[in-house]
Amino acid sequence: MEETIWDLRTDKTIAAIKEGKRLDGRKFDEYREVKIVNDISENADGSARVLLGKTDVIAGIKMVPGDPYPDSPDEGTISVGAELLPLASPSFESGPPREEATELARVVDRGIRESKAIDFKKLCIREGELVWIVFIDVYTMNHDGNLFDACSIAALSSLLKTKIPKLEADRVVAHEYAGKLALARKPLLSTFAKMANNVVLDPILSEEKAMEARFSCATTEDDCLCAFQKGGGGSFTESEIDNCIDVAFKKAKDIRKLL
Amino acid sequence: MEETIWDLRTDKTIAAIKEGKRLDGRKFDEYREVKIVNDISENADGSARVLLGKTDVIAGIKMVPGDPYPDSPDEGTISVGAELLPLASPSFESGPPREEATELARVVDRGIRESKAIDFKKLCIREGELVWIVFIDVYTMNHDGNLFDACSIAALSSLLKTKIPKLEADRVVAHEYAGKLALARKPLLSTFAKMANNVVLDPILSEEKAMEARFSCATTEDDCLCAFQKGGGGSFTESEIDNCIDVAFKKAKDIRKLL
Amino acid sequence: MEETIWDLRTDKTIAAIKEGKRLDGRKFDEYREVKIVNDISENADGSARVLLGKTDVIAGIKMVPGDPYPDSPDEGTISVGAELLPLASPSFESGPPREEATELARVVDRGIRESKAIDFKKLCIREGELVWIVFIDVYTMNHDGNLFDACSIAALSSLLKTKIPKLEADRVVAHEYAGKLALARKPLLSTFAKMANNVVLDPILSEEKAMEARFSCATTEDDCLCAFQKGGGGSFTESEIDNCIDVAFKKAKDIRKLL
Amino acid sequence: MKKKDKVDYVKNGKRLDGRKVDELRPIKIEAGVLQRADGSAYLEWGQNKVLVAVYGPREALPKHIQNPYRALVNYNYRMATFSVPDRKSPKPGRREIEISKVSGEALERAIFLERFPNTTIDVFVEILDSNAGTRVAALSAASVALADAGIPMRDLVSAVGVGKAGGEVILDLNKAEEDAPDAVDMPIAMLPRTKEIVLLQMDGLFTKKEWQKSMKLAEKGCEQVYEAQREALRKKFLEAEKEDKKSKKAGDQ
Amino acid sequence: MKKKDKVDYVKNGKRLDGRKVDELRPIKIEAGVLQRADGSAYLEWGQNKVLVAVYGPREALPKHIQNPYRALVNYNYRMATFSVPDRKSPKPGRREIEISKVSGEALERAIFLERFPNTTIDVFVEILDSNAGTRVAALSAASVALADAGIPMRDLVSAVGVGKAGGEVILDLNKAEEDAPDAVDMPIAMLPRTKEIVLLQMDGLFTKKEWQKSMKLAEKGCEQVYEAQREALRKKFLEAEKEDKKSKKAGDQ
Amino acid sequence: MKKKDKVDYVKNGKRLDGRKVDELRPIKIEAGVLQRADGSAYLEWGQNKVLVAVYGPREALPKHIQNPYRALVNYNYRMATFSVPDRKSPKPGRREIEISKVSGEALERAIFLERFPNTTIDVFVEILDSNAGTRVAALSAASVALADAGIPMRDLVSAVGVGKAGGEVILDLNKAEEDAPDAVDMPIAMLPRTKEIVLLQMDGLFTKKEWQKSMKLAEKGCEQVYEAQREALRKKFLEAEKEDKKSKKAGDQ
Repeated sequence: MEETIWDLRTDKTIAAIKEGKRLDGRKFDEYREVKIVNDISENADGSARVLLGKTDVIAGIKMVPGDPYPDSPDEGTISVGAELLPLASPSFESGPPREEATELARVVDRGIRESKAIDFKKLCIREGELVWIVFIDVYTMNHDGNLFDACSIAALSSLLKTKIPKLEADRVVAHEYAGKLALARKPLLSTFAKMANNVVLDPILSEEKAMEARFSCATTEDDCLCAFQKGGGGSFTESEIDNCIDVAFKKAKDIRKLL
Repeated sequence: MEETIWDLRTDKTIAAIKEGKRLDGRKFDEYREVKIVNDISENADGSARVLLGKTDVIAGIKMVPGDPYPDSPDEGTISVGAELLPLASPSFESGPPREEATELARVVDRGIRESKAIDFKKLCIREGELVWIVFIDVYTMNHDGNLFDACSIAALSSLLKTKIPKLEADRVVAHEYAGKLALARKPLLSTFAKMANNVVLDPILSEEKAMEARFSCATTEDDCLCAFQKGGGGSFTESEIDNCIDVAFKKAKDIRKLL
Repeated sequence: MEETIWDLRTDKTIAAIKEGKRLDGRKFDEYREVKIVNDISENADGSARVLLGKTDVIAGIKMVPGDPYPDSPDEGTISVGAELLPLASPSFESGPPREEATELARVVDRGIRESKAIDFKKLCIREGELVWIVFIDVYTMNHDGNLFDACSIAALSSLLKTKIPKLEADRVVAHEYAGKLALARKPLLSTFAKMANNVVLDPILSEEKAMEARFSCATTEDDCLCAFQKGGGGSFTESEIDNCIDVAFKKAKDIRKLL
Repeated sequence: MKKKDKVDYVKNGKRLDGRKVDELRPIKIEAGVLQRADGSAYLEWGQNKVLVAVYGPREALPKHIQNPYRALVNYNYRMATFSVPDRKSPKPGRREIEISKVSGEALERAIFLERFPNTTIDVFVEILDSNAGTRVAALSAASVALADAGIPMRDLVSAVGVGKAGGEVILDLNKAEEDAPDAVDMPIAMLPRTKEIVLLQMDGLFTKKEWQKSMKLAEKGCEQVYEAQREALRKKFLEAEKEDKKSKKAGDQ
Repeated sequence: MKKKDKVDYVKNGKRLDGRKVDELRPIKIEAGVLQRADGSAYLEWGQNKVLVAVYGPREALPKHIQNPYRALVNYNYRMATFSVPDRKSPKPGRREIEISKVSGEALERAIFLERFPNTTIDVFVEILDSNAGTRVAALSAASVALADAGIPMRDLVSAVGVGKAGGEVILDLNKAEEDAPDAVDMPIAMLPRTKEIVLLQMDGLFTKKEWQKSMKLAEKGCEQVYEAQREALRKKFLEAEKEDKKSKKAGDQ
Repeated sequence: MKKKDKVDYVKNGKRLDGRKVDELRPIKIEAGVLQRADGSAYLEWGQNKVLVAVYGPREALPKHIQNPYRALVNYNYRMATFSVPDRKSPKPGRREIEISKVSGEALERAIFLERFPNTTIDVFVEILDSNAGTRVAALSAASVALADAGIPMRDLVSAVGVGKAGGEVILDLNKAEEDAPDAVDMPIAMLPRTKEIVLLQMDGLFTKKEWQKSMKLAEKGCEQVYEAQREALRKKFLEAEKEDKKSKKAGDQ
């Protein structure tokens, strides 16, 4: 029965798009309202809850001292995990991360990593021995479409608030901090859905169900592109992508103001 | 068909309980016969097979040198595992531990750990470097009800016989021993089943199938309570629990004499 | 439907065997044509692709510095993995190794290990600290019967070409080598299938589907037996095994010439 | 954390955080916070933060797990990796599995399961921040989420932690108290109207006297939790009524 | 590997390995190399070596995953343990899972999926040797294997890597180039006839100008890949024809 | 354990533990030791201790694994964590998986599988203590448990280890002998009446002569195991008869 409901909604969504409209009244290049609540967890070194319309996600940071990779003994690293919690949707089951969660985690990871927002050399504690690993975990609480951008905002917002734990004998002292994590850039993801030969920003769930293809693009405040991800069984033309990039630069700027 | 058999037996069990009787003729606060055979495995550092009526379980101890936890550098630890072997029941399948096995292991663990029977500081070999980890593994061989108490007796009995391996260059020398494991207390679990507004000690399998709720209580010889666990979809009143505690103190004393 | 096809082919196979023939025209003690291509992967330290008729497998070697076992501080070791890739057969699914893959890996492992072809002491880098682990991974590309022998040839052929990586500060320098891996012997597996009271060497897939039992025997060039493995639900007589051993010695000699 | 040598966990009737022995940390519950779940609740209890979603009754799958006489309760307690002082592995641990089992069983008594044969009621709990007492916080939030989902219940389940620190029997231990060398931790859940005990666990060394004393505190604590739960549902109900009126005025969209 | 201080990735119009900025490494594709698969292909692209097998359309199992409107594409990209400089764990990693997902989606547009309801088309990829660009190599080989399996397609999918090293936008980066401190890596796949983009990923810092420049190179690269793919299929077709004639002469066996 | 420099594994016709070259360690088998299994056996063989339970023939599930022509044999060999000198991980290892496979296949020839289409016969083995030769001990116990379950069989399966230590071919190696530098270990299982070989594995360097010599010992060993197996079943049968008479006298309960 749920399937039938979505089929009907898909028809409505497509019909609206063809008339240049979206079911929730937004323009094609408009984000839903973004709400950010920081520091939602005291045990996290940084955390944020982000509402993108009704899409609701949480990100939390833990900085953990660990071994450096042998081929970069003077660099720390980041590790992004994503869980599609069953709280978020009747169709998510609990269990090991599925490929959707893997893709989500890796796209959020790349946006941050490739922008060089975090200087991995500054995460070195003692060369060849001890470095910081920045664990970024995002959880979905309510899924009404575009988890990518919601998680990207939550991850960046958490990182901007992240405090570096105090170390004693190479162990973290709970709830004591030695400073703040420095971010060189503020990368943000912007995600588009294509359907009926139109491309819309920030798809809601019904649009995701109707879409043929998805394109995400991470941008920085200094006009760099730092990550792309195309998904879905359809295709984009080069000029569609070109246009998405322009919208992404512009709209990410607006969201950056909220951070 | 097996289901039907159990339904009939449940009816019989309930009918008997209502008349103040149990199908196997025991009193409500009576244990089945307990048989303990120690040292059933030479490769174990301590071991025991326990028959509680027809319920048949085995426990074995391995003491393994390992790293201390960073926050307790001068303490060893225990680790309890439980496997519901498919030998024990046609309805157990082989495979990874299910939630029943997890609960069983954790309840046995808490009875021992919380009683402070084992002084973790005495398990320290070299502070911050090497400590003893006491692996306690229990296996079910035949399941005729009340695996909790049978495993608790088997674990305690094994620990009482456990020899500490001899170490050479921080490695265990096979079949040579440096002493015995000291136990400060003898914690034992007593498990009760509630059905038709009555509470019985040491339920057999047909009583477990009929019961609404289960209560387990670990006691020590110096009149301490050290662990509780309520299970099952039903409820207990405070006075029922109060009574269970009194029975548990008394009956555990009897079993302690067999160790 | 696939089942039906195999049933018919089994009938044909058995009928032929009863007349002293094989469907592909070979004699009972004849191998299919063996083709060996070495060095198929530059990133491997040794590699080979082996065609045994249409059966197609690949082996690759990686030498990795690692910790010695505590009870043999001056010895390196080998580790054999086998994957029944779904490329090889419509009935293989991708996923974790099943028992067939486990048996295949372990039989290939034993043929090499037990022949003492590799002197584990020569794999020692620094006693008690660092030794070479020789990872041998075999992959099936096309399955037309007798994966055991194909993988055995591929593993041996890869080992014969294996170069020992150069180490710098205990880490492998990519694509630089310090010498060749020495092999003291050339063990090879020979596998037989029994059906309708006859025993044939190197069964093709249709013979494997028809066979009652399987026997494999690893031999060395100095007339030693170094591993046996019987499989399948049927049985062998002692004299059948005796005869298999004689054939194995003779036929492995022929294949050894191709290496 | 090194255990302190000598600490007075209660001094002049006050605990380390200023509470009285029978005083709960502040509780705040909100019902109906998630859009896609059938029912949901958000709870803050001291530093503890919990989000709960409920789905169902819906068809139990795979079919062979269905019970033709009643609904199954599937309770899933999980902690976010960042919700504890040392990062938790994302894989569910044995502690989470055990808590899920006993918490699910605790809810069974409260729900009219027999009305929904062959179905499952799924309760998903996520702990976002923690400081002792998360399982009772979760269970208290879960029964609000069940009510929010409109699932018919005998009563709410109200849960609280009780125990001992520094020789004193106290209500609702925080982490510092739970780390006392002689700490006893006893999570308990009741149906407040009948005082039926549906969850009871205990760790640590307790005399029977101390246990009896702690039961008194537990009952008192559950009553306060019950009040907070009902308050959250009242609020939700009033809001729903308001919305309903609004939408009636506006006509259906 | 320590990153080098200053490297000229392009000098006098030549790259470190002698290629021009818009030059692909040598490509060799062979169709129909495996007996039991419904379709297969072997591809060498520089040092990269890829084997692909295709099964299907065959019934999708378990039944509940079936789509009554179209075939599913199940793409499985795996690297052999020995195919990379440091031994890869045999367990599929997160990178392999992500590549499998986006590559399978990239193929969907090319296949007439709606003709095969309730089925699955399984594509299994094994990387035997690698040196940057394996995902585009695999995807290019996979569409040849699909054609070899006789699966009706709108067009082949042609894929190529493009990006930046040492400030220069270049086609088909090798590993040394991908390790440049300012490296950008952009795998892209197209339906060559319509230029529809079916796969697009990117890592690294790119200006929009650089991106536009790289798109030109990508289009050029895909055309060359397309030619190699069609050549492989022509060869296979001619061989099949020859075999066919031979077997007709010999009569059916 | 450091390997010893020079050991005489056989001296004046006696082995290190006093046995002759063709002498088994003491064997004790008991049938019908577990209540809930359809059949069971407990075996002690030297230090080895094995418990086996058999269930079936029962419906094979899930249905798609059913064979309409015969019963399946599912053999599960596991070692308790404490049954070996170094603690074994509770997770089944590759050795246990391989032994389970070949042991299950060894039993197939003995059982009239074709009489029980679509069913499975499940054999669960737990090793409680070990000292070389556990797989043959388990297999010998398993066929007693199968007989105890009343499963119709051609013959029992009798199994024994044979091999070489210090240049001598010997029967039923213990751990010290298996650790000899030149050790050969050959587990073998037969149907004693027909001498059909149903399990045969071998590790180590053997000449063909040595193999032939070892086969003689193996046959002799299997005969003794066979006698112990039949003795266990006779005892069980007599006891069952006694019980039967008793219960007839007492009337049905």
